[in-house]
Amino acid sequence: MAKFMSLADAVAENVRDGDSVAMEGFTHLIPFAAGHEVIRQGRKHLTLIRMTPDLIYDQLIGMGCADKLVFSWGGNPGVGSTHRIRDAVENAWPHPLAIEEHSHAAMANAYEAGASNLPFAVLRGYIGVDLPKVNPKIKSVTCPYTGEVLATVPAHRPDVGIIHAQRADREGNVLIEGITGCQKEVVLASKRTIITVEEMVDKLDAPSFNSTVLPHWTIGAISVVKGGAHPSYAQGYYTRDNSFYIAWDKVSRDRDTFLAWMKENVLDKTPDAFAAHAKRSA
Amino acid sequence: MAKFMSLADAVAENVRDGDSVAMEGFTHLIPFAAGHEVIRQGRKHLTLIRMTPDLIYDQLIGMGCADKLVFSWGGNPGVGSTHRIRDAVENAWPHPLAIEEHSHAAMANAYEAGASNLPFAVLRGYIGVDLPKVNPKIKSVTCPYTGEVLATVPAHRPDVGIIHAQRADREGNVLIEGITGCQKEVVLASKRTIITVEEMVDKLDAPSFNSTVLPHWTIGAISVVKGGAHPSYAQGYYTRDNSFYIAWDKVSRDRDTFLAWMKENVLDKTPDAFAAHAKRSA
Amino acid sequence: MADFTRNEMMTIVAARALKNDDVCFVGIGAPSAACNVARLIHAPQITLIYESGTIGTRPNVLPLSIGDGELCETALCTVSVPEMFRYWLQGGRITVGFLGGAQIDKFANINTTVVGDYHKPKVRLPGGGGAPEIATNCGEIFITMAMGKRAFLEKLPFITSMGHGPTGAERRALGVKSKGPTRLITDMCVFEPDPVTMEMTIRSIHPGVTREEIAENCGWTPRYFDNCSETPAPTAQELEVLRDIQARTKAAHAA
Amino acid sequence: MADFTRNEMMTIVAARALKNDDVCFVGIGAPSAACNVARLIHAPQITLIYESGTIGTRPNVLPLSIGDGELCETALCTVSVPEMFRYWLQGGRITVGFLGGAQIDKFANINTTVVGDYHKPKVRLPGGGGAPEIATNCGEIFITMAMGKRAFLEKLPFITSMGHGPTGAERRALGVKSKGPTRLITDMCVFEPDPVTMEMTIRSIHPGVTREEIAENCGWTPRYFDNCSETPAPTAQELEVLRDIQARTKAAHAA
Repeated sequence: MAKFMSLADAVAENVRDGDSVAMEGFTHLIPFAAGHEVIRQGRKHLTLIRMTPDLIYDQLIGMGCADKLVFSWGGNPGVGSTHRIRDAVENAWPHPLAIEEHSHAAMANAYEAGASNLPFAVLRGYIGVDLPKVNPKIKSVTCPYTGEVLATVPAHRPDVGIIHAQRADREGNVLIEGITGCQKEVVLASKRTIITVEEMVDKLDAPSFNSTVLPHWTIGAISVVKGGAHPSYAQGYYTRDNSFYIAWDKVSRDRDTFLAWMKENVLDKTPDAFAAHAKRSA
Repeated sequence: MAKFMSLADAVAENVRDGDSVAMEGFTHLIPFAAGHEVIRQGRKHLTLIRMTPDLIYDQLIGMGCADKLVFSWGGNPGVGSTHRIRDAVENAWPHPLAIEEHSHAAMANAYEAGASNLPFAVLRGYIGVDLPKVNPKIKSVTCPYTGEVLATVPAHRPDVGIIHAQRADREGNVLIEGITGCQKEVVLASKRTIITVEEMVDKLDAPSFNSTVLPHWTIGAISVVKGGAHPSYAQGYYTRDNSFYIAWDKVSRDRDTFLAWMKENVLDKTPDAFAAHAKRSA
Repeated sequence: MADFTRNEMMTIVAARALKNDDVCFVGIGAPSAACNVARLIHAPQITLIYESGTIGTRPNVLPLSIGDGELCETALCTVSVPEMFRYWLQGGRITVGFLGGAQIDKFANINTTVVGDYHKPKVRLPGGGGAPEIATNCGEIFITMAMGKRAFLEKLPFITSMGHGPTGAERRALGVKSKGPTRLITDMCVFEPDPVTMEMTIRSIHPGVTREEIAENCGWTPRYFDNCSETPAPTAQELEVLRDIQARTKAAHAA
Repeated sequence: MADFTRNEMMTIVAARALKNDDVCFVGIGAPSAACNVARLIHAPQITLIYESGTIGTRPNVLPLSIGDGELCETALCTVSVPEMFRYWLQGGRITVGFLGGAQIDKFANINTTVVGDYHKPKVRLPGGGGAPEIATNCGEIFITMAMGKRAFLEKLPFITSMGHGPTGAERRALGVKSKGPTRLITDMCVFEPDPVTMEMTIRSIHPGVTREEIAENCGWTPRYFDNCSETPAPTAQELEVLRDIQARTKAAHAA
């Protein structure tokens, strides 16, 4: 049952050291504010799951929150590398980072299987490639009808699923519209959930581009955090802050510059700081 | 690529004797006009697939179009039996009808697997029940991670998928809204498709209740047949004709009454006859 | 005590069993009436889901079928049927599933498939529909059925959906974690499973019904809980709400 | 002949390869420019699909990422990412998939995963993303990559997505029915697979490029088709459309 609370309380109640945590958002609606709160609260030993670990995972990993990354494509989209993730994988800084690597298709199917309460997903994938040689989680089943061998991956069942959405009504039903990625599946597959939203409204006004509704009884915590997806975008609210993505390349290349930036912009701030971003690029 | 044509041409080009044909519509948007055209053109030896075979399949089976029925619930919803289907199963009239019986969950998963180009579907189902004893198509796989045994069904890949939808734009993109059932999956799983629509429009105006769009390049034939879902309903166009469902019980109980009704209302009519129904209950 | 029919009693008992935070998979007929009476009386926040894909419906009249337009128009959202069965039912999101059927045995297994041999049926029934997976994937199952010797059988010719299994032990043995049928609400009495044997056992008898009458309408010798009581009669409010929604429904569907 | 860069030539050759009835899975950067140039010149009905779920997009400016809002706002419809990978890509609905990568071998296998040992990488690359399944589930694959000795390798350290397999035989041997890489479009020339060996073989050389230059930028000794020709230079219209959309894009993203 959805419970409205501050983001600080939502993270304190729901994210524990050692948890597996999926923060999703396919370019759109990336839960930056929630990620910052996890960093501020100093969570450790997380297994971070995400199809496209980009800046928010670069920050979490650079700050030493994670022991393991489960992913399918890691980079600063349109810009280049995620330097903190590379530094962790290549140089074990700030400490070693184990990786479990999949393809997008496998990750999407693994969330779908989790939402469907199945222990594994079947896909026509991983054919002729090297990933199954280095990821023992990729296995196979034989079709009982055709004899065809198909790839399998275990379902994702994160301890905590975290997403950002456009709005919630007072009952706690949440609307996502535009590019919805795999956010519905993440919420349905996770044991606990945190959803940050741009605003609380009286009525969801559901019919819209690809509108997707999560009923209140599928949700744990909801926190209103205006601008909470910055520097990514929230369709209908504000656009992507491309300059931030470009600037991040420079910030994240150097460990000290990175740490200084994190102190100033994350550790010494609160979720309210995001509201300014929503205004700036609206 | 979608091609607009008359319903008579669409059926003549796409439905062949011996085909497997799925006409879907979960209470809503049942393709009655298309079913009638298949009867008029005298198709034989069809394998008819449908989660909820109701009046239109009662009519097809009573007229001897089908050798086999693949289904999960057969009846006149809210009224009682489908007498023609029962007569075929119980008394082999007008000739024997083979049945392949599933649960709704298995049928829905089989369409979903077909749309996903997988040879089979996995479900947490058929536990402790007798259907697997009488349907050899129900098998199982073992989860490669947990060892759990789960049920499987072969994917549905009908030769022809037939549905009714609200409207198409001039390019042939089709909009379905309201209760969309498994119609998208049927279209994507089928080798050939026929879609009847209430009207052709300049713009689909997609955002609406649960709006679902099928791009023109996923579709074979499109025919404009106003009222083509009568006596079921088309959300936004006309409501369900409940009196017809009740009246059908009497018509269909007796073989001769049934045949007379079919001659008068199907064999001697054309798809244009449906337009009157759309007006009547609008 | 107000005048009421046994069917009304059955529907009202079913309505009472539903809680405000339940997420309920609704069938047509009695369950639909019961769920909506619960919503209108003591469970305003109950979530009603129909297998046609409508989630959080608040219909003003009872639907004639599980896919009526009214269900979609009053729903929080509507999903496809494959999604309904995958994410919502199999996903374990439903707390209460309602089932009915043509025939039932003392362990609440249900037959809606066939009378006689499956391959040469005497009577071909509609089939399972959603029932086989509703029976195992919902948190618990409420069954509503009118009693009668041809419906309440010692042994079923076919198990369409599992209750507690043919001997009451199979459900547990198969490792199914949901509770299965916790209530069998009839027009004469309410059964609940014996915690040890899982046999459906009479917990309360509706006003005006005798044990003899129940015995005459049951294909096995029914057992009673020691503290078996009388079902509280429908209140005036319960009857009013039920009759009101039924009248609205009749008027709407006749139009 | 108009002045043009080699990158412009690469993009325009890729655009020319697309047909009006193609359904194209678009990546970012060069493929996105190529697909939209094709749409604006000779293939107005081409369907562009981005893996973020947008189907039939007609963006006015090029997206910076595969999930930009512009893609959704101009799309015929948008679906979830699981649906995109299940119904649309795996469903076999895509005629052309575009791939790029950090490294490629002569059988058009691609590495975007790692340089050095997987478990102790020298350089950790972004990973496969959609590529492993794009490579086998699309009707055919067009690859765009700028040539260079560090990119065009005799042998890859890691195969992220399969072209025709490590020796050119594996794709067929594995029973994959889609065509795989039918064109490798570089900044210097266009490769197509030899029909027998499946080795990527040069079909045409871009204007102003020499065979020596190609050899210097290729980690294996490239083969040429007997009838290898010169790639037709960009037309004035092609350049204008490409530069125009790039200028619009730059203006939009700077704003």
